[in-house]
Amino acid sequence: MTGEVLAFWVLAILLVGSALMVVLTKNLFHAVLWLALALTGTAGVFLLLEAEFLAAVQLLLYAGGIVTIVVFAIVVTEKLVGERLSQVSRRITGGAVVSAALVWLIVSSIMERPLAITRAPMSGDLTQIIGETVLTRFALPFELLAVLMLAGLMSAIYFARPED
Amino acid sequence: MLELVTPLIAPIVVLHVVIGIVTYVTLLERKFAARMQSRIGPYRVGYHGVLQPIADAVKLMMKEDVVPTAADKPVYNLAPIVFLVPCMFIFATLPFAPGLGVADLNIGVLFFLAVSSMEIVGLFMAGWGSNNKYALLSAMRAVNQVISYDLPFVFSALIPVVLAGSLKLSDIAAAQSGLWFIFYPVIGQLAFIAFIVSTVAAENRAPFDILEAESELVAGFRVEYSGMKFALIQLGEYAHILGASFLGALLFLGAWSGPGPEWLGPIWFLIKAMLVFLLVTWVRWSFVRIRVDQILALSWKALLPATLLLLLATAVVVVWRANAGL
Amino acid sequence: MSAPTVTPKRVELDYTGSERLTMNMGPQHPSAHGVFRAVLTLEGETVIDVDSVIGYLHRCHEKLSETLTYAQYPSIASKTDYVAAMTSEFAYVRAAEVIGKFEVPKRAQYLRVITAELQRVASHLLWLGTWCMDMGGALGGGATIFLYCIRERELILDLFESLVGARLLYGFFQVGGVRYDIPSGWADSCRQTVDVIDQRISEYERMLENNPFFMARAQGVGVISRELAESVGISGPLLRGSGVAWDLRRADPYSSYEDFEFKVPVETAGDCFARYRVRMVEFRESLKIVRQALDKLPEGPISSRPGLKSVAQTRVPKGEAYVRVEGARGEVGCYLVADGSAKPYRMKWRGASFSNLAILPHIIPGHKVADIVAIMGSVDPVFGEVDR
Amino acid sequence: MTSDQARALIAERFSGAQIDGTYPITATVSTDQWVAFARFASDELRCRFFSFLTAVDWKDLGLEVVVRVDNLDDNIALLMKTRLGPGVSVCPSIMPVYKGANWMERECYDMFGIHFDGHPDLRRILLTDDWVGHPLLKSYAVDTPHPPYR
Repeated sequence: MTGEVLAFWVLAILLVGSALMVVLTKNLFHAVLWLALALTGTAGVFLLLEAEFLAAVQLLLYAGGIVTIVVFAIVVTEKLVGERLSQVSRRITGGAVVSAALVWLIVSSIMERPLAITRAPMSGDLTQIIGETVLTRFALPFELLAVLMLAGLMSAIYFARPED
Repeated sequence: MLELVTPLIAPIVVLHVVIGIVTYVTLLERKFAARMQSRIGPYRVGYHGVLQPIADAVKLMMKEDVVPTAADKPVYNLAPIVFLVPCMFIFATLPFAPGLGVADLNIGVLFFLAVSSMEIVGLFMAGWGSNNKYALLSAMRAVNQVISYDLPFVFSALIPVVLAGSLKLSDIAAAQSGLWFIFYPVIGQLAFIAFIVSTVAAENRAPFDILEAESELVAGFRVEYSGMKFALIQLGEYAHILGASFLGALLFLGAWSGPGPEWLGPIWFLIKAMLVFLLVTWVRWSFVRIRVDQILALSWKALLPATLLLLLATAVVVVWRANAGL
Repeated sequence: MSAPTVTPKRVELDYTGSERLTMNMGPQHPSAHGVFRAVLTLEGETVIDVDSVIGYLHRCHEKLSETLTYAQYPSIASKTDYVAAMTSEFAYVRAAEVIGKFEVPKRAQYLRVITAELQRVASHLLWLGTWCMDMGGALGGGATIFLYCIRERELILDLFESLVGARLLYGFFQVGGVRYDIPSGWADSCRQTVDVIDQRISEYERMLENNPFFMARAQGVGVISRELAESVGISGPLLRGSGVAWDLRRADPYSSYEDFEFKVPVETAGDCFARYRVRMVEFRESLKIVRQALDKLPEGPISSRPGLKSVAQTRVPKGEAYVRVEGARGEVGCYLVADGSAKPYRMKWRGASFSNLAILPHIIPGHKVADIVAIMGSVDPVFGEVDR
Repeated sequence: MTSDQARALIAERFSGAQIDGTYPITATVSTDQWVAFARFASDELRCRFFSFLTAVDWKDLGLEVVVRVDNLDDNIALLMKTRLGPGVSVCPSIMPVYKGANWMERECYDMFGIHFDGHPDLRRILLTDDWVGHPLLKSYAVDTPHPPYR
């Protein structure tokens, strides 16, 4: 068992375990912390795949940004109202069925067209490639995303504006 | 010779060196602040107080570890560690000299930013887990501040990246062998100022220390911590400051370049990092704290547009120079 | 989601639907200035309501004074406002003198003026230091100013020490005069100290007013209108910061204050910065008075009733008076009812801090949490005087 | 307006008042006229500055409430007094006229047990809520332990 495989299994257990905890724990705040762990684990997977750029972005945006905002929302609503919000959704059977179906779908599609275990060595700097393709080949989707973000930003400002 | 530092030993060495420097940085700050305030500072423990950090550490270790009854225990106990780990990780990509470092990732700057943004999770855990309203208010302020100041910090740190044309920290350092980026006409100085301001804010140092704000929130998110847990939080905070100082020295002050033989490189780097640290300290001990709404206004209305424009201008200059063949 | 459980008690701003948090600030809080407790109702960072709780330092001064003679109480009086101990003694002995029509020798009057003005400078120095510390933090720029100010205050305390022998609570005043004459060389060291402080004050002024962060924190914060100021009865620098030219040394002169030239600073803005400005000018005016008093200091006895043989020897005839002096924090008043015996029948302290502090519930709502400490610091309460 | 004019005006409006002195003018009015007199002092004498409110326990003669207000522009000082009478400890509140009376009346209630009618929040202010008795009354002995003396 090489170090890479070992790391993969550790990360896999961490990811799956923390993801399960996100949906199973009752305490909403704990769920978010488990989510942070899961997202960090994802970054670890990216790192393992030598996609450092993606790993860093994953940390910066998801673990650092999204989690923060979610936590903020919980703290503001829960502690200030003075009442504990707990996750009461107990539809485990339904959830299990849906997720099993999803797993089956993914696994079967992977099985249908088996991917190579070893991947081709990366040619050149991944970060640079991402940067270049985003600004050349994928310029239009990139710009559209920017417009989307702008729309989101504007709507956020609209909602947060003080009442006149 | 430098290649002999194997990947296994390097992290351990760096960790210990960093912790050692961090403890002594506190002494440096206390002495510096004391001089600013016409006092002497720590003096009794050892010659001119040189053993003071060790005495402090021992004292903190001996202290009773008080855990509030109503605290969310796992979260409360884990918070200092979650806070400390990212702060220590930022040293992972720092090259202390050409080839001397743990891992010189080709996304060095981005890694630094990503890891330091993780610190907020630990901070939040502390604020929430303490089950204290001061801590909670502090955690709420933390979110406001971190969201607001991450962007200017990223933008100002990206200016040297654009100038050097690489995210890799060692490349950025090498690119400054001729001209340190702080001496780059206009852009360099403005970017450095923006970097220092957002560093101070991102590290929650006065005048932006609204998280700690001991005159309003007593000690903010760490109000319930004592003993070793408090020491860990403190260690994390100073490690972050130190990391940011090193980053500043690397991005703007030419990292290890300096007169003398090559082996003096790390020493130069350390001196430059200390200069950045003292600059931050100087700011800290001479300003009054500003209010949370003023802090946000400063970021969103001034710093963010300014750094964004500066980044654009830098890109334009770089492209123009490349086209002109300079 | 349930309705907010906390309902504000007194001040109701427009409810915007945000959630509210009740937070207890004090009495053991770094900026409680002693033992002030405020129960805050917050909406995010904004204060909606404040309920002030005082009394943690109550030591029954008024009841105590009914059991102590006119010779004994002055040194206890200094324990009301312990930061400006001279002024509290001053108010009490003057009340007894006014009722008993005791004469006070000119030299004693001048010595009283000198000590009272030095005390004002010392008290304002402590105010400037602690106020900046409130705004800047003990681990930041505020502590720097605080240490500078304490350094200067120390010089004045040294002067008091060589005059009285004590550094904080003096017992310098007695009915009919003062207890000690100045030792030789004191006047010279006093002049030197005054010069040093005069110069340093300008230094602090430049340091603070060139600091945009300080200005942002002080300007437009905690505005007190003139109507509110008078109705609540705040006095001293707070009242003058709200545009009222009212200084008891000028309006109701006592102890030869009419002999000295000084100006009464007035600012109209009514915010923290206005109060700061008023105090900064007062520093200089006080130093000016000290210089004039030292120059004109007449020779003669220092007390009309020297050589007391027993504590009950001073008897004040039947009568009553309300006597006020301009303390560092404002009007320090003593309402004394004498029944002809050696002890007062009733004594009421009108503590300047008590009345000044009563303004807080009127001005704090609507400000941010961080502003509470700035406003609190600019009010400059001393809890010995609030709780008495 | 001078102090003498103010004196004359008081004598004209409140014929029952005993007036004494010029600086300060000491005016004793009956308890019924208390609030009206305070309003008169504030609105017509322009004594807007509220200095203090307290009480004196005259043993058998009952309690006396004392208020000092000033006119800062014309430098008129007014000491308003009212006798509550033996055994009476109820007085109308002047809080609607002077905001500063809030804490002072609470203190007066705390120390003398005077109930100020119309005060919105009459609680003890300096002593603890569970304190028994009102210490500044002459009947409150000095050197005996009182509950909740701990």
